[in-house]
Amino acid sequence: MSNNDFNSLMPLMVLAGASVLVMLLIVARLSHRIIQLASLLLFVIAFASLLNIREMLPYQVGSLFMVDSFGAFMIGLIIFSGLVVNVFSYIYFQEKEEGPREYYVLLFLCTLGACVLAVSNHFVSAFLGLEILTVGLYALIAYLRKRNHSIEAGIKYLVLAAFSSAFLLFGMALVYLQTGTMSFAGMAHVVATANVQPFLLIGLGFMLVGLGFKLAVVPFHMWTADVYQGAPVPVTAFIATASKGGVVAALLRFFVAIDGFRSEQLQMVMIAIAIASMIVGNLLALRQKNIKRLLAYSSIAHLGYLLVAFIPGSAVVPQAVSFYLLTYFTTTFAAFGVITILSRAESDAEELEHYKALFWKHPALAGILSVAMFSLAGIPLTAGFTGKFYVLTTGIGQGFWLLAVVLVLSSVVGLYYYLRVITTMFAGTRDLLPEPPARYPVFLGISMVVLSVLTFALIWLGIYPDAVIGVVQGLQLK
Amino acid sequence: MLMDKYLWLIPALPLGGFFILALIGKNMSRTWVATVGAGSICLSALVTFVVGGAFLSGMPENTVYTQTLWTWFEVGEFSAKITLSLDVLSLVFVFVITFIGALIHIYSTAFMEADRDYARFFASMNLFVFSMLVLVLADNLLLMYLGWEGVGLCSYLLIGFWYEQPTNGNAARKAFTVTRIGDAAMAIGLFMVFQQAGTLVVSDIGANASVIWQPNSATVTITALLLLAGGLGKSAQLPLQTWLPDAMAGPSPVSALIHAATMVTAGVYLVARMHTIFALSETARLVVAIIGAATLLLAGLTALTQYDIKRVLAYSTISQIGYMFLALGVGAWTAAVFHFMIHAFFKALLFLAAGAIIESLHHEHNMFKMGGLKDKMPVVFWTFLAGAISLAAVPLISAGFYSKDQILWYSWSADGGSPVLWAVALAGALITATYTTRMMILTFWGESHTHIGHLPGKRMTVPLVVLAVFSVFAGFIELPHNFGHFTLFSDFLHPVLPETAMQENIPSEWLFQLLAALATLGGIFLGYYYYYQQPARIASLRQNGLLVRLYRFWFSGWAFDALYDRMLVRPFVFIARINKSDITDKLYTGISGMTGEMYKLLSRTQSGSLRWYIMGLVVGAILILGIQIML
Amino acid sequence: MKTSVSAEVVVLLAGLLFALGIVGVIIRKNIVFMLLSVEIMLNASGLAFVAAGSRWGQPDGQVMFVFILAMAAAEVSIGLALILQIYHQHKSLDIDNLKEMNG
Amino acid sequence: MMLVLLITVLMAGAVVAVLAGEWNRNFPRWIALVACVIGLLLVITLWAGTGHSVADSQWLMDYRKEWIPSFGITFHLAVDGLSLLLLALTFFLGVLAVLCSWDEIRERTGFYYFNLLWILAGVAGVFMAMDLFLFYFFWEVMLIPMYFLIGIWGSENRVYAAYKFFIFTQASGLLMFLAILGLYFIHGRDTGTYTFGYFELVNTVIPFKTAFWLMSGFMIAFAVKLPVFPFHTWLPDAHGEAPTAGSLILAGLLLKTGAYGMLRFVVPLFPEAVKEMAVPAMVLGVVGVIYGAVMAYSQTDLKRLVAFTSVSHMGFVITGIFALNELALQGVVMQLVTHALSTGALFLMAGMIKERLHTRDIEQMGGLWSPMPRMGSVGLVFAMASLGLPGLGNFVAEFLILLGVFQAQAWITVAAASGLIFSAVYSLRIVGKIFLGPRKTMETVPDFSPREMLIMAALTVSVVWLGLFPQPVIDTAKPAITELVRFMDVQNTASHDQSYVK
Repeated sequence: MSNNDFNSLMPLMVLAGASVLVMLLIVARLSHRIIQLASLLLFVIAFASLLNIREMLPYQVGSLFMVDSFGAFMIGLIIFSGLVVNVFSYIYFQEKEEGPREYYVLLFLCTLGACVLAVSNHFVSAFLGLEILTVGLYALIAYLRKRNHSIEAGIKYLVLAAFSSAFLLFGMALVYLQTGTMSFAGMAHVVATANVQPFLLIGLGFMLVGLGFKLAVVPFHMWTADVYQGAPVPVTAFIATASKGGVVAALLRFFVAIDGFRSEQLQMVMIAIAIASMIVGNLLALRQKNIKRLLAYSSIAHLGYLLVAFIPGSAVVPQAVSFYLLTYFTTTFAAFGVITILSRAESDAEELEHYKALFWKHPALAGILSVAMFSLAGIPLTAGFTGKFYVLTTGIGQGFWLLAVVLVLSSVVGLYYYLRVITTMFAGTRDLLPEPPARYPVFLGISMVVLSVLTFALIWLGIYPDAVIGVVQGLQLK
Repeated sequence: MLMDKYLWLIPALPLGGFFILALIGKNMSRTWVATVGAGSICLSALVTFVVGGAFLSGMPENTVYTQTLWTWFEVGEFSAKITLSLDVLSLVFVFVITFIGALIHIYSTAFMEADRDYARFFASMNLFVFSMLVLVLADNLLLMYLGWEGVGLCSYLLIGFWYEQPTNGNAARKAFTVTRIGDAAMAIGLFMVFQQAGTLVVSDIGANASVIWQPNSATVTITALLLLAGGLGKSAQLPLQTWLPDAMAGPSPVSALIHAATMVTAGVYLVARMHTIFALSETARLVVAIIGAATLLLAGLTALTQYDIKRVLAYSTISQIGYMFLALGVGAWTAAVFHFMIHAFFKALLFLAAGAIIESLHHEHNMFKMGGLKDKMPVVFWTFLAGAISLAAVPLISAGFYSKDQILWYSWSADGGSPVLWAVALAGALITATYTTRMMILTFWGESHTHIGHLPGKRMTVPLVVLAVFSVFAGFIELPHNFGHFTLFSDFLHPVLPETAMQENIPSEWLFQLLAALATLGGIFLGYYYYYQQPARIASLRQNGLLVRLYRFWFSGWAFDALYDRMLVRPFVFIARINKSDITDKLYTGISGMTGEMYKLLSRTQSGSLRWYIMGLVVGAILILGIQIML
Repeated sequence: MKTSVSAEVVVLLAGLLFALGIVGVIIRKNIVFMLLSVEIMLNASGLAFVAAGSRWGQPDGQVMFVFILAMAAAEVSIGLALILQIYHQHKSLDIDNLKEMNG
Repeated sequence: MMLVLLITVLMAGAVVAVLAGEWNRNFPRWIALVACVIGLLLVITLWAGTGHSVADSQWLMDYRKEWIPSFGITFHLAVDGLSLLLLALTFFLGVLAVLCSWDEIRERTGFYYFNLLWILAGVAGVFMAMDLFLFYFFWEVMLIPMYFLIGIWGSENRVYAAYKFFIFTQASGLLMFLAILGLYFIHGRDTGTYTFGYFELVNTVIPFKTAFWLMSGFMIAFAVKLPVFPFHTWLPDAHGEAPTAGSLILAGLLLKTGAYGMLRFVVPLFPEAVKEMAVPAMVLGVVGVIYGAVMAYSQTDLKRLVAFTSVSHMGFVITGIFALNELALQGVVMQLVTHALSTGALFLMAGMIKERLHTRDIEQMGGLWSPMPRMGSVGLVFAMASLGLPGLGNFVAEFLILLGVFQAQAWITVAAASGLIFSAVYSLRIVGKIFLGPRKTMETVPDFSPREMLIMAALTVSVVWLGLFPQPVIDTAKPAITELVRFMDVQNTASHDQSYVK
């Protein structure tokens, strides 16, 4: 394994190492606080390690990995998400009865899995990444085992995930049977030369089922709400962002490799999925009273929007997708961050009722949450708008008017429930939430700082996105 | 010397009065209010005499005083200037407005003495005089329209002057709305004029009318009729006459000034002003004549049946204006204007006198409750009598005779005239005489029913006397062709209004005058017979069911109100009411409701059962494979 | 000396197994059996991999199979842990009792 | 630079206000007032500076800066006579809005004035933006604060109204955004330069069918804002529930952005399609005129009533716009200004009455002239204005519109003229129900306070002034309008190489 190989995979190495390290720290019976800070540091290191691979992009590692600028960007995004989740975790878990320490190990592993997905260039690596991610998530979702909701969520996720993995694997097998190779590059070659073969299509179909489940797009979306609700808030945030990000990256890489956009069967399927997701997602959230479920449904819709940028298969697709993910991640974290801070030992702050009059009690938190909501709704001045703009241009640029129109109309429906959240926050005069904990001023401070940074980023991306767009337009994937 | 640079003073003085009273009137003493209110009009009258005198003295043929104050607005080829222009026609109107206006204002200073809103009254009156002056002095139709709407507003304000009474408010609203219908049509008329003539300046239109329009072409007829519609509204002619009787809700001086002397004749002025257009359309002129004739008959018969003295006068006003329209219709322009002036004198007089009576009878309007005032209120009696004989057109000794006789004569002999019109007019004369006599007798003779309060003071009686003099003697400035043939007035108007075109070979004028005189005397006799000599006969007539029904029908003003109520008002209100909560909104509430339903439906799929979710997955897989195998 | 069973046939068999697994997952109410059926599906895909690998005469198929086994094992272990919790809380393994979150 | 200043002064003022609000309840209103006054002065100087020497070029001032070059988006502001008028209006009403909220708003003043100023900033931006992306950006910027304004400081049914307002405008806005993107790509394909710049896009040649669809995209957004029947139903609710200043700004400014959008974008961008759609659009306008009037007559809630009168008046606007001749268009501009004043005044009056009687139900009022003669006479003036009495601004506007429409479609005018009658019916009903008749309530109600007197006097004077001396307004708008008309005539000769703006 050459030095360059080593360097190029440095982030992954760091993450893997970090998980081990944290285990050792746990063995050393160090306090939650130490471990939290340590893992924070480790995330930072992992993130930093991205910097020194910038000039060597794109770089092929064996046949398994392809570290190109797009992959690097996604890794950065995922590690960043891990970092943010890590920050939010302390306050959330400190009060819980379970020992919070092992949590960090799993967090690292999941991040690792997502990152592996992002750069995988081969069925094996993709499969490995996916499973590292998924298996880790089983544990994370059910982490607070005393709460029966989290157990229920855990088992549901476990059975369904395994079930869909089986589809994925079977699909892979069929594709392999047809093409005789498991590396994307090889497949690309075969697909390009040979004419369309039945097994290949069916295999791809099966794979779509598996991946569709991970992305929680209609009709594989039903688990989302329950898992979002049952899982601990930081974990929910992680599922909403990192895990989906990794899968999207892998899917995009695979599609670009085998040029799946050209097969109108696949395109038809994708379009159907996209439209269904946009409509169903927004409708399901319409009168949802539980904000975690509401965000779950809105995430379904947003993945639908993402597909609008995905389907055209033009050169701008990677840019659009990565930019949209960036905005979506930022927004989601802002929202879940607020929820985390408002959550209590006994229960999460998930009932919308409890957010009444938040505006007058905690203007800062309420403000952040409203910005997040506006961003999710895609109102100008926020990142969400720029993201949606990018998506629409990508779609319309290739003349996918139907998708664009559906996006617009469904997001009007979406408007209603995002506004509902905000309205609740300034309706009424007394709030039902206890004061936020004054007990961990340090971590509360850190979390607030992160939140304000995120909010700032949201508005900055909304008002002056050019710098970031410039970065994104530099991305390409081999 | 040219006085045209002072022209603007005539309307400006009343306007100034209005501003003073409107802004600080509340804090002024009554004497001051009276001084400002009446004084402004008197001054304006004075200026009118000066300017008018200069105008007449230094008058070669067709001179016109014009004074452009500023450009109102100018867009593309359209331009409207604020320009006053004084010619003989407008001079007549300005004279009537300012002179009679001044008298009425003086009268009002006493009449409204007791009223709480003294200042508001005079403010509105001044504003009215201003608007009316703008109306008649305007050199273009748009500025005229400004005055036109302005007088409408003032009439609204003054009819509803005692606003606590809901009925007054409604009367005011009715007056404004009904006239507004005419105004809307008139506005369209202006658009047509501009589209065809490219200007709204009256003199230009007049000069080029024959070039712009084909005689008797459809366009000119439509244009003329649209303008006419405006006139019908303001002048309370068929079919827009219903507002005027209700307008009597206003104080009597208001009725005298606005609803007898000036505003209601604006229609006459408009048609006379635009005679060049009407001259080009036979049809339009015929319509004018017919409407005039019909109105004068209908209103006269209604006046016969009223018991409220002011309503009698109101209907008689409608009927008299009907005469003027008849005259205009047959092309006797000058006769119309002449009758306008005479009518302004005696009708203002009658209203003021009636006001005095009502005042001293504690706001009693019902003639049957009056009676026997002949000796108790001599001044009022004699002046009222002067007005009455003029209204009834008693031969030779009344101004009304000369003006009306002219119209009767032209209604046959002018080229637009016809025996039928003449017959109607003649019948009208008879009826007029009858109801006038009835009114006189009921009010002044017989024994009194109501105790009399204080008698009118000098400030009220003097105007009465002045007007009485005018309404008796003013007629002599225009004598029939066959005796005297003294045509000062019509000559005076000829620079603006053309000679009346006559038919050939018509019976001698004497005959007409004889018949007219007979009709008048006959009418007087009827009234005298039924209401003085044999009042019992009335009772016997009351027995006849048919007559009673006819009486009721006439009394209701030929049921026009009921008709409009059923045809227009109620349907409108009904539609408005049922649609109060906007039907179109249902569309959107429907959409949102639908999405709500879909939400319910979908949220059922989120049953929470794992096996259901798995089913979902499987179905999804089957669908995908299905799509792929289909394609 | 290898018997020539064409890969397609084996894949067909795998497909049957896979379907069997699906049916199992759907019809069984007991969580343990559901997990079992999922395992069957996983193994079916494993078999498919092996067949494919043999068709192309590559080891990759077997490699995948090993990975699948490992992953299945991990899954089952976590699964059983959860199942214990569930039994602890609900005193039953009937999946239909787990419907507290919905809507 | 000055144009940027106009927006920044408001936005900065907003931020300062919200910060000062934490400190003392009374600071924000002063800050807001100062901000608006400064803006007003700036506009006036700008106006005075250009004077009537507007004639040579349509554009008076221009500010351009790269914003998102990767998408050809520039931060491009420019002002011509039309924009200038509407800007002046914006700041004038801004001042009045602050003044009329002076005592009405007692809670959360900081946030309140923040929203108020933010709306004004958005409106000002809309009137100046010369880049379609930027335009849409400002278009949306107006909404959020208005949503808060209605949703937080509104009356009983405020939340519903806020939703309705936001969703209506947002939905239509998004459709417009799609149209903008479509235009962007068509122009990009044809010329190879992808840009949102107005001056580039305005000369795009579009196949008719596409043009039609894109135009409908724009139209629906503007039609909802204007509002055109049948997209008007958000208006009564929004107006009814909003606080007084909110109604004032809604009626005075937000509605105008719709008309402005049609004049500035729809007509120049899609000339053929516009000509094609002219008659249907005018018919819709007339329907709006009559429907609004009838609805207004049936209402008992004063603010809803006035809201429907706006629907009626705005019907004249769209009719006039699609008449596409100078007379009508000048009338439209006039109508935008005068309607803002008259309807704004009526809303202010409704607010003042509500402060005194605590009701908006006109059945509860009556006979208010005797205790409040001043308000009575002012109310009368504005009732007369809304029925188009000559001598007041609205008459000039409606006369010009009808005159222009008559040149284009005589029959439409005839139908629209019936609006004159209906407007009389409802306006007199307002006066009658509120001021005339017997007193319903016997509690003493004070007449105008000096502050209210100041506000109303300002409005009355301006509406009378516009009625007698409208020429300055007309001259200011003239270059823009004539240019537009010239362009349409050029289009008549069907030669596309003509450019709309130099």
